[in-house]
Amino acid sequence: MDFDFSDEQKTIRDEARKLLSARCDRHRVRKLLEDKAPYDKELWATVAENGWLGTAIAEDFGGLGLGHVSLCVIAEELGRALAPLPVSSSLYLAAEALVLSGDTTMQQELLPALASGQLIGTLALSEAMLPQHALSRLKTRVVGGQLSGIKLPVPHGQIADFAVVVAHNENGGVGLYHVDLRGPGVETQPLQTIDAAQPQARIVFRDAPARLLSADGERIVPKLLDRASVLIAFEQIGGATAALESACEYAKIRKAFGRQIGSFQAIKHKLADMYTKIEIARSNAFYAAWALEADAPELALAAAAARLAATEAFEFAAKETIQVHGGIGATWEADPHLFYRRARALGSLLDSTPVWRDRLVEELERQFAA
Amino acid sequence: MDFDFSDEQKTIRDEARKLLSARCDRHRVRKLLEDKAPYDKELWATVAENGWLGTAIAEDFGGLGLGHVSLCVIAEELGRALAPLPVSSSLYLAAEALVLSGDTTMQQELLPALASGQLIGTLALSEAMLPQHALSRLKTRVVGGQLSGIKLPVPHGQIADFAVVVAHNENGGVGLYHVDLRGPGVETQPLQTIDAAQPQARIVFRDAPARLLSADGERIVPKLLDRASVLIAFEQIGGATAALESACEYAKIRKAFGRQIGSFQAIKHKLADMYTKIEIARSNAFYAAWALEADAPELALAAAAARLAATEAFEFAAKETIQVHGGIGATWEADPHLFYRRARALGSLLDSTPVWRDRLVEELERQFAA
Amino acid sequence: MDFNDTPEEAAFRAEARTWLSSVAAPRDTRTSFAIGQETGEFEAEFPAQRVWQQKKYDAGFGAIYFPQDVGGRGGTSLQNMTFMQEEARFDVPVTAHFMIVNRGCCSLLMKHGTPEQKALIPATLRSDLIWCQLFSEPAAGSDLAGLRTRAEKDGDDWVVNGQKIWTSNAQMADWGVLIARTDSNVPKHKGLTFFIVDMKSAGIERRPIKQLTGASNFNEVFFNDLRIPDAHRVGAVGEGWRVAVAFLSGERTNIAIKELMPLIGGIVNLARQTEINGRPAIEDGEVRARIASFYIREAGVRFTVQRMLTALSRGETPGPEITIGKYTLANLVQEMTAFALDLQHAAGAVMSPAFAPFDAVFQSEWFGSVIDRLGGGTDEVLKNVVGERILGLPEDIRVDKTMPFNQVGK
Amino acid sequence: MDFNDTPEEAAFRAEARTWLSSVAAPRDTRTSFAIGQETGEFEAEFPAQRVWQQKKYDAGFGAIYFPQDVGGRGGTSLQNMTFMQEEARFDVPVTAHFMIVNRGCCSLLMKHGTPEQKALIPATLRSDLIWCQLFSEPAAGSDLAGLRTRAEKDGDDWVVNGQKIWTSNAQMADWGVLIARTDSNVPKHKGLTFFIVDMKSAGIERRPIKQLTGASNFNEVFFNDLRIPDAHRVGAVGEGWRVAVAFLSGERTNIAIKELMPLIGGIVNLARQTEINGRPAIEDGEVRARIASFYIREAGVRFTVQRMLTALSRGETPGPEITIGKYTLANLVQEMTAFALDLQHAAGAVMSPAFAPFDAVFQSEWFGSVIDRLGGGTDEVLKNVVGERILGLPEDIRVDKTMPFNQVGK
Repeated sequence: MDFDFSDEQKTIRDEARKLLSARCDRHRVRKLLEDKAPYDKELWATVAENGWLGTAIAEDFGGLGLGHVSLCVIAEELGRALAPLPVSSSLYLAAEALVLSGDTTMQQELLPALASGQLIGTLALSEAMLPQHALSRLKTRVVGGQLSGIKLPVPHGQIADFAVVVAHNENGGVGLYHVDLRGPGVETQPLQTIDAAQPQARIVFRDAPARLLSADGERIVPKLLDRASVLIAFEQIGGATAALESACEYAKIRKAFGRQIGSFQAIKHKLADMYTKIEIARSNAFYAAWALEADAPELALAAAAARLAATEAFEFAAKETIQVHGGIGATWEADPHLFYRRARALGSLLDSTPVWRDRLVEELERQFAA
Repeated sequence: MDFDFSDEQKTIRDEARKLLSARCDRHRVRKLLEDKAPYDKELWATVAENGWLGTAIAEDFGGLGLGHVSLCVIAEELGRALAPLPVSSSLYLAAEALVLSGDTTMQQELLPALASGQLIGTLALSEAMLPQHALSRLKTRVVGGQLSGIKLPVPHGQIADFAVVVAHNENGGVGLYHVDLRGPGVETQPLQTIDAAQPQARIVFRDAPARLLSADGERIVPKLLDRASVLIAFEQIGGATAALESACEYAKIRKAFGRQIGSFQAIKHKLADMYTKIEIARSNAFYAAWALEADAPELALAAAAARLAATEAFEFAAKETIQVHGGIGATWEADPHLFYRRARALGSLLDSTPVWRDRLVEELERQFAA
Repeated sequence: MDFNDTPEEAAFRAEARTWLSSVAAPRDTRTSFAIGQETGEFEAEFPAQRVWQQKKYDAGFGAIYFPQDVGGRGGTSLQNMTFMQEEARFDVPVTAHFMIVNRGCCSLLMKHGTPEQKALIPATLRSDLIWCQLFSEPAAGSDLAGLRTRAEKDGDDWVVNGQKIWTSNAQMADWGVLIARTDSNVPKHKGLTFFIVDMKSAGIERRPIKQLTGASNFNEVFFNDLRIPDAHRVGAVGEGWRVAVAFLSGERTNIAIKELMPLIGGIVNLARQTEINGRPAIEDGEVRARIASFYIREAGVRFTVQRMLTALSRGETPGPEITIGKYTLANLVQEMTAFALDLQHAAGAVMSPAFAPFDAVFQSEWFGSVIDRLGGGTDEVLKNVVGERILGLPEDIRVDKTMPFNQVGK
Repeated sequence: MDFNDTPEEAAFRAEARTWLSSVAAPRDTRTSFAIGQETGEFEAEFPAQRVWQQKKYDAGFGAIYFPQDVGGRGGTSLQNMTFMQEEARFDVPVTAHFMIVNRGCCSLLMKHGTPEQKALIPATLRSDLIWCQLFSEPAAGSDLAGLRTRAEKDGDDWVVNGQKIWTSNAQMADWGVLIARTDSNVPKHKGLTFFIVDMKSAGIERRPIKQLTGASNFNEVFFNDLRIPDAHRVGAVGEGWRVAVAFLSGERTNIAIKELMPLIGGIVNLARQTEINGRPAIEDGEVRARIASFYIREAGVRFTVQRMLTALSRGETPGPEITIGKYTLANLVQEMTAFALDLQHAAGAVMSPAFAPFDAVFQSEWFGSVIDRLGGGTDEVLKNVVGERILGLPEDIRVDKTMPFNQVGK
């Protein structure tokens, strides 16, 4: 048993943190939010140059082949920096979907471009308020190689070059299809979102040319969501940790009633509660990171637990960080709302808690057979 | 609108409190617990003499006809004193069941004896882990005027003279039956319970003579549970308030780190949270008391809300009162465990929270029709 | 114990309903349940709100519980609540925000004002005059008594220098209520004095504060040698704290009486439209448990207000129970709206009104809930109030309480 | 990051499992999931526990991480955890209670003991000797440093007078660890000294404390002119606080590593047998949400322990994360058992083993959970530790911290 990052992974973490604190401080994050820029192009180029995007992509496909635990390390740092980058869509979703599809031709064509950051991919799965796991009720359909339907919200849909679209085929099965978002039959409409740095789009497909990646969507999509949720959990934990640090810092500086507010138990225990939730989430996420990289049968249980714990930790940390900051915390110029937005955006990205709750308990039911 | 007890009711309250603090202090409550006495016979005689048991029973049936809000007032005081009396079984359940049954002959025969305390009645409804609202799955049956089946737990079953038993009739309908617990075909076995002062029994009926009170159990039982839950809610609120007072008192006396522990926000805000839950419960219970006495259509919603809020308030107050007391709070000689026991006993008495939750939301669904 | 209207109450309710029907359309509560938090663009909405308040005032419903000699109806708080219940059934502007301050100022002036000051009341109740509240400072939020804005006597005037923050309505206010330090040599609560301020005076600068939502409903207000005539002092010199505390407890009560049932109805309807585990979410036990918990707290606070009104109508002094209302509801709204976003699954982060359920109202109320947890006393400050003033627990250790203000922090 | 055993770990696990299979029957985790809180009649269960500990010791599994020169196996903490995991699969007595104190004493003596004191270690690890902990006092619980038991030097002895409380094992203990005040003229943390006490000495009186459950697993211990030779002092005079703090953090870790998965399994099985709204409770969303939340916290603490063990096995100092374990699990058990009682509807209050599900184990664990929230540091004290020592927040105001102890409260 070895339940920590390796020294090499810790080096990756330290370098990522250094780069992001230099190139992606909160002023920049806020500036991009004000400009409603869907992502930070300059930073994207930098992280691509540094090879981050290829971390978990195999060397055969132009990546570094460092494995998914290393990508978790980077995810945590991206979350901590609130980095406005399409990493989740392009890597955790699109690249993973391509790998799971088993379509080596398309992998050969697209993975190197994702690893280099030349192309941005995404997953077009959601259809409004339908849970993402509810594949049988999707309305998007492919007929004769042409895809039609409405996907909403599509993460980073307005900047993605292509999407892996989950849709029904002519036989009622669920397939994964590659669609060029720059091609014909695709109408993309950016949406206002809670976190402009996690942009989303509505995409209307009208007979858009679609190439089948895999007809086995019913098997692949849950697994894809499990895998992506682990990486997102690390982003959530990174964000929550940064929020906690921000709240602690303020609680040490701010005075009321002649004392630092952090000396009041109402504040101190609130921060202890935040810390507790974060460490609970982190330990669950460690287990899930192992299961992700090992492709262990424990992944379903571990991913659901990591997802739920990380979502709860980030939501709590974000809202209570505002509260610790008092009135200042509710202003645009202060940082806390950046966490509040991001926590909600990531919490909504891959189904909400009741869906994961059910998956988690299904696994426990299996474990404790009657 | 008049949303408070009347002056007359406040007088009842003050007198009840006075009597109970003289005749039923915590030493006495603890003593009865040690003796495993199922109830306090002496106190029962006293409260009967004072007419409390007839509070809500009509004057025609030997009661005082003061109405149910007045009985709520008494219930709160009984709860506050942790009184070891079968009032809930005999009045909130048995007497109410008789009234709802519409069987005037039996009312004439039994209500005066319940009002005077000469007889103790109870309701035999539960069958082990089956929710009490799940009438269709009851196994107890009446065939040819003879009742057979096992009821468990029956509150105060070991001291009750008779029970209103809910059972299926020969046609599969659900009826309310009167059974003499001193009569043939009845085997009563006292159970160990979390709160010995809220005793329970297992009763095995084997062809026990049963007189039909009403064949309309499907309509009556839910209403009976609603009505009883309001009275129990006042007992719960009384108990929670006493727990809070006990915790506040201790927090003012006990010192740690050179200060009264109540000056620490961890304790102070915990007590504020208790107070908040109690007042939320109290206000919901006021509304339910009005609906109970007025037999208003709002009763179902109000009773479920009062029940849920009061259960939560008492559970929280009881467990955190122990915590405020520290180690001493976990000893037999200290009071807090009396609350902890009673909170759980009352919380289990009439179905648990998920059942009431469903009833509450059903009412909201009706109110907010699609 | 009677929850029904008395004949007099019923008559008033009928009168209110008749009038409202004659001037406004009914509200569709299935789709309209915004609770009007500080999220919108207040400046844009303000003119319509003022017109509606003036209309109510002219019909005798704008200042129900104020005595007739200051231009009120001479009615009761219970009638006011009744009117609010009826008003919530109609599609009309929400005037709560600025009227909280306006009404608070009127109550204050009735009690502590000079005749000249009292003359401002009728126009204020009609909202011909708009007031703002100049209390909080960057270094004096929860610890309001630690404020640093100084007022120094100069002849018949006071000269004020300093900075206030979180002032809503400052852009359009005609008058303000101000608390300032007039003596730094005494402990912090003792050296404060209360004033009214003509907001057209020289020496006042307003700067809007951009909130986390992007909107700007609050302001910073700077005083540079602002001159206030001594005639605009309210209460005695050094008695400002007592006056301000009375003012603020009114604000908390106002936040406590928000009408949240429509929002609960909105969640019930949302839960019918979304699904969990292949079935309508409303059938899911967790969803039901959460909704039940929302209702219990909402009803608990609502009926606690009724208990308060009953005491008032009996001529008694209401108990302290309503103190729980402000933090209970503020947290409740945050929890309810977050839950509503959860129910929307991936669409929960969408804010485009055309594509988010119910015009993204849950999303914007979720942002606004942040502010309600802070304004009018934070959760933490109010729990101290409950612990100390209601439960009689010993005070926190207050290192600066008895120290002369100019020695604090030295 | 690798959750699997290394070849060496796998070999150890196999060895442990082989030995356990040879001496014990497997445990049926579907029905047996008591976590062995302080609810039972400890005195009755003690002999079997001691025999089992002796058996483990003799087989090399009773003191895994202790060095060989004090009679241990010379293994690792990770191996100890592995053994505990395997042991939990078998139907054997739970030795955790008295071994927490026994092991703590051994660790303490290894670090601070004299050679004569260290000689007690092997018999203690085998549980031939039983120890008890004489720390808390009626007026010194969370504020342990406020203790009043006095030890005064008299020749080569110390004469001890005072009272301790919450001493488990006192009835059968051969030795005790004691902290007493040796100097009242210095601030409270500075005047304390640590001793070991031969419990057969004159001047020791034990009185059992009846707990809320009716059982008596704790004692009050009174000292009347108890004489302790100076040779039984541990560490320097006045250094007792530092020694005690090190001792207590071990206790918290031990509470943190309770095995709760079987209890979660018990709840899953209970939820299959009971119903809500006409269907098996396990299908209900609220039930699922609660179970998920239980699992997350259980797994969170379990994996946090694994992180700690990884650090130990790498020769690093573990981080402070495990501090969260004690209060997280203590609250979790209370919440889980209360929920299990809810699932039983009206039967939830029944304690007759014949008629309550799973022999009323949920009922008795629900009582026991009360004690775990208090022992080994209350929630409130431990959150202060997290806030101050991990997050670096400023201390609470400690009015008595620097004051000579005999001036406190005057």
